[in-house]
Amino acid sequence: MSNLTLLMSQTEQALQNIKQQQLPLLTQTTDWQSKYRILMQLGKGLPSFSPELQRDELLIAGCDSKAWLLHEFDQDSSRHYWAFDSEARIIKGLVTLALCQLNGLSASELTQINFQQLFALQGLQQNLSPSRQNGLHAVIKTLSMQAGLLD
Amino acid sequence: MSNLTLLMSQTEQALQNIKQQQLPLLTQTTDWQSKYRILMQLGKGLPSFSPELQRDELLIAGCDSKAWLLHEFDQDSSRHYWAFDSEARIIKGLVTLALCQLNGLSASELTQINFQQLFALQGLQQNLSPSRQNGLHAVIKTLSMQAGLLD
Amino acid sequence: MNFDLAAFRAEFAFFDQNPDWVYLDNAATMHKPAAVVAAETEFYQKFNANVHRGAHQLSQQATQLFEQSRDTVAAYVNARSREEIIWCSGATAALNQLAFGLMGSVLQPGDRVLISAMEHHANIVPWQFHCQQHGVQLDVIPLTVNHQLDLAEFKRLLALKPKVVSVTQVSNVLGHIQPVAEMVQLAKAAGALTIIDGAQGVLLQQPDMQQLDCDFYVFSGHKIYGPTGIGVLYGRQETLELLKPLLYGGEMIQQVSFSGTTLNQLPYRLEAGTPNIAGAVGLAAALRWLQQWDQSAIALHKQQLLKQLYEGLAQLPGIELLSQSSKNAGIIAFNIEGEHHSDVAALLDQQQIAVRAGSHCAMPLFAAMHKNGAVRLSLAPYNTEQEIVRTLLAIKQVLEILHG
Amino acid sequence: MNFDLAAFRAEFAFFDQNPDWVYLDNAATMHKPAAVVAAETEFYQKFNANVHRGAHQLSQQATQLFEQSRDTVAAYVNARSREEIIWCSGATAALNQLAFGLMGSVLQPGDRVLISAMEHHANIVPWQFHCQQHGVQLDVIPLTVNHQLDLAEFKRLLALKPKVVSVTQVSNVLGHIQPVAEMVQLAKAAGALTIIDGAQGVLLQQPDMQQLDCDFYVFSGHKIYGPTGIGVLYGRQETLELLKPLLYGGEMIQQVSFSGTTLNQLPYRLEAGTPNIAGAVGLAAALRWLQQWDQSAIALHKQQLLKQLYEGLAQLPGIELLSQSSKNAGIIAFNIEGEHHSDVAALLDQQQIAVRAGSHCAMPLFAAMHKNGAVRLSLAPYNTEQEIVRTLLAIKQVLEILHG
Ligand SMILES: Cc1ncc(COP(=O)(O)O)c(C=O)c1O
Ligand SMILES: Cc1ncc(COP(=O)(O)O)c(C=O)c1O
Repeated sequence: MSNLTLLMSQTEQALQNIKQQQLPLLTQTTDWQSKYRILMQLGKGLPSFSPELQRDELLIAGCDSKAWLLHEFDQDSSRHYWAFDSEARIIKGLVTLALCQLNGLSASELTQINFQQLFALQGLQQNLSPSRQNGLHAVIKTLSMQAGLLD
Repeated sequence: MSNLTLLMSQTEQALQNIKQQQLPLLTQTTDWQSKYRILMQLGKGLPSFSPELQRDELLIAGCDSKAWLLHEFDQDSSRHYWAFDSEARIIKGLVTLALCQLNGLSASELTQINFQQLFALQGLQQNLSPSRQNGLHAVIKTLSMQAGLLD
Repeated sequence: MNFDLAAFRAEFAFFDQNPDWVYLDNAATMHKPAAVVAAETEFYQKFNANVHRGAHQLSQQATQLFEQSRDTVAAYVNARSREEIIWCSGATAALNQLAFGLMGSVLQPGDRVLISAMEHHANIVPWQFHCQQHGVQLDVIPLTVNHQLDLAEFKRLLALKPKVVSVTQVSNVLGHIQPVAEMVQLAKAAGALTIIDGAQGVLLQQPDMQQLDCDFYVFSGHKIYGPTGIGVLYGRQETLELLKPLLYGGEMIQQVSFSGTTLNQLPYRLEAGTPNIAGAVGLAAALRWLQQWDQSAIALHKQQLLKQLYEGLAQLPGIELLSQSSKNAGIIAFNIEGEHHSDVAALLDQQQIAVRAGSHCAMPLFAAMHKNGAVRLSLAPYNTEQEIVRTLLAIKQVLEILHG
Repeated sequence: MNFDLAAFRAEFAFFDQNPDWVYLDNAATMHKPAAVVAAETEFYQKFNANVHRGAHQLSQQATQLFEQSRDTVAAYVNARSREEIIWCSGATAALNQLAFGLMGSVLQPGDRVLISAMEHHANIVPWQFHCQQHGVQLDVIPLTVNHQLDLAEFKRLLALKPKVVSVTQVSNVLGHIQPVAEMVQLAKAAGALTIIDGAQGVLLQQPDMQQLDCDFYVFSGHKIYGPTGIGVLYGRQETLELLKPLLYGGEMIQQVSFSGTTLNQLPYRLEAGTPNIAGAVGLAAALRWLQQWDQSAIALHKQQLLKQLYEGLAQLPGIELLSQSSKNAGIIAFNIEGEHHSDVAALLDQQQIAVRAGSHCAMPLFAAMHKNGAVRLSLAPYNTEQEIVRTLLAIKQVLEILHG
């Protein structure tokens, strides 16, 4: 359990850094090569799951690379937190991008979010390959379910 | 057995009559209505199978009306004879037409016959419906097998 | 309500190509409007790729088209969700999936399945085969003297507590529309799963799964203006989950190892191998095309043709009508007294009237009617009044030839 | 031998419509030449009717086209007779028919079936399922270190007297061509029925059933320039007779009553329901079209592309080639060291190179190779030298992005 708490707080901290340092770069870049490079950098910033946390029940079905999502609802603050890891770098980057927007939101804030638009930021969506899109849909679905937005 | 012999000889006699009286009419007619009328007349001339001769093992598979074919090889004369009956009148007429050309032939004479052309006489084939053609193919196949031309 | 028959008919290149024919074999297969052929062609020329697993946008496009086609079908039949629509190669494949898939999971030895004497072989023989293999009893709803399902007998047989009831919405021989909504309710009340063979019924009106409330509904694309090789198995999600897949391989699998295999979720779990992608796209095009027309006007036109044909036939001497004209989906089965159905069909074919003769894959129905076959005239909305006139004249001609 | 690649490629409208793409996902599905689309369109526009049972000439025409298509396939694969060609919806359906159909008739509890670790899921999961149901033991030929079938192990496993051996002609992941002719002989000598999964192998060269001498051979139309939703199950007549049909209904039935049902003869016995008529006509058109080209020139061109691609890849740093270039049907599986295959595929997709990534419906093969996936480049004769150049450049770009 302390493993887990550590991961959640490290993730939250990493996201703050990413938001400040890397996200602005992503907005400024125009060529796809650099976009992908930054995206993968983003992902690298997010802490990995230790082997004992890479549990099957955290796996997201529908990703063609293995991807794990961990969700925590903080009772005190009534806020949702996630941690994420994936074998594949691009998907990890993309989900990091999403978590930059989602982590720490309350349920009512989450309902304001257009989940389909999470990856549309910075004109990235048209550059996304479909298997990534499929995987992302699976992630979105899981995220929304965990946030209580779907059942 | 005598039942059967009777049928074979009646059939042979009927075929002789048909050849003399009705076949020439068929050649002369040009409108399809009359052709079909004569065709069905031909068939009527051929003796029917008595109920005890309408045996399942004489049935021709592949006809969409029930049709029975009986074959006899006369050892003395080395000639092939058939008798035929069908629930449907047009197919009976057509097979009668064929038997006019086949009955009483020897094996070597039969090999001279183009079985596919049996019903092509008098320009009838193009007027034949396909289910009839399917049925006729089944009859031709059985006839040829019985004549030892196929195995 | 105005139905522009000329415009409707102009959608079908077949009639231009075969101007001399009257096509009354619509229950066997229907013709395809230009939109269907165009959709398949466009798919192959622009979007061809395999679906679901490609790592590229072409595959994604194809997948989207394919899955949108599923959405079209789901909306057309008013399914609760897209997962309730399973692609298959046709009604026969769907019924086989059901008969196979329910054995062992729902049906145990000693259980009963109830079908009717009016079924198409595709809704008989799969049950015969699998019921026998699994020691399940197959019961048959008999017909009334009017060649309708005997509802009193149906209720009596329901009392035997069948686990599954599988009946046709419309007799493919007689055209008689069955009271399937009522039968579904009765069957459900008796605790049975319900299957409706919609191969002929899907054209009656847009089917509404939530209203009909059956557990499964099947139909073939080629009988509703669509391509061959594609069909639909509709099922409620809970009941689809009960089905043991008939086919294994491809998208239906999640994980394979030699120690065991786990299956994917619905709808993929029941769709093994590369699907008929172009066929699915074509079927969706057919449904979208069909919905552009005024449905009640189409139905009315077909009913008018049916009336014209039925009354015309009834006036001819020696015609034995097996079909009734009321609650009829547009099919008339008849015989000429004393004549073999195949002779009648041959003489109609000679006049370029395309009909069907025989037992129409419904031998038990003919056994129940004590007939060995019939001539079947089956109508579609693209048929015309003039065609019915020509057909009736042709039948008169047949009568003359046969009796002359 | 001259191969007019420009003329060949011009037959495919897809490339005009998608000029920016390099399509290297041919093992998933191939593009269709104009002749195939035209044949389907012509069928629907001119000849559409149901087959076999119609009492009219339109149905007869359709039946002739459909049966001539069977003849085309029979001639293409050098079958002994047309009855040896069974239409089905694809290779997956064919393999399921075989696994289901041999259980009980050929395979009894305690018997063994032998497949390989290189099989596509479609040649694994049906066996897993039905073997388990029937108490049949499923054995697996392992791989050598070079990712080839281990023939020594094959011989050892044959000594266990499997009743059925079912193997792929070409690995759909690696492209490796298997010595199936030799394996068929060995299996036959050991008394086993032999099944060859020709889904990928049918394109190697025109398959010759009498020479290959296997009992069954299956392939899908869409992987040999044909439509989706149609495939072929070839079988020797004697061995087809052994199969219990997987699907019941329609033309496959001779006589139905509620006391019992008798089945039709081959090939109809194994073809239930309205077949994919347009699909069969389209597949025959594909084979006829293909035969118009110089086969050895086509094969040579593909081998040249393969060599160019293979050698180009081998020169790039950090590329791990899973495929070998010799005895390869035109497929290369690779990984970039330390990178996930899906990242590589995504970055190629970005550059409009269509490839596939993952385990390609062959998870056991990846388990045997201790990999969790790969990028697959699969070639077709319509690919060009320039496309290979572009692909290699794109892969370089991927390396730069991933490592930069
Ligand atoms: C070797 C092999 N077998 C079987 C199949 C299954 O073919 P289909 O999906 O067309 O049924 C494939 C296609 O992926 C294959 O490559
Ligand atoms: C009532 C009914 N059920 C099932 C079928 C089988 O349809 P298909 O041959 O398209 O599989 C038919 C078609 O003849 C039918 O009329």
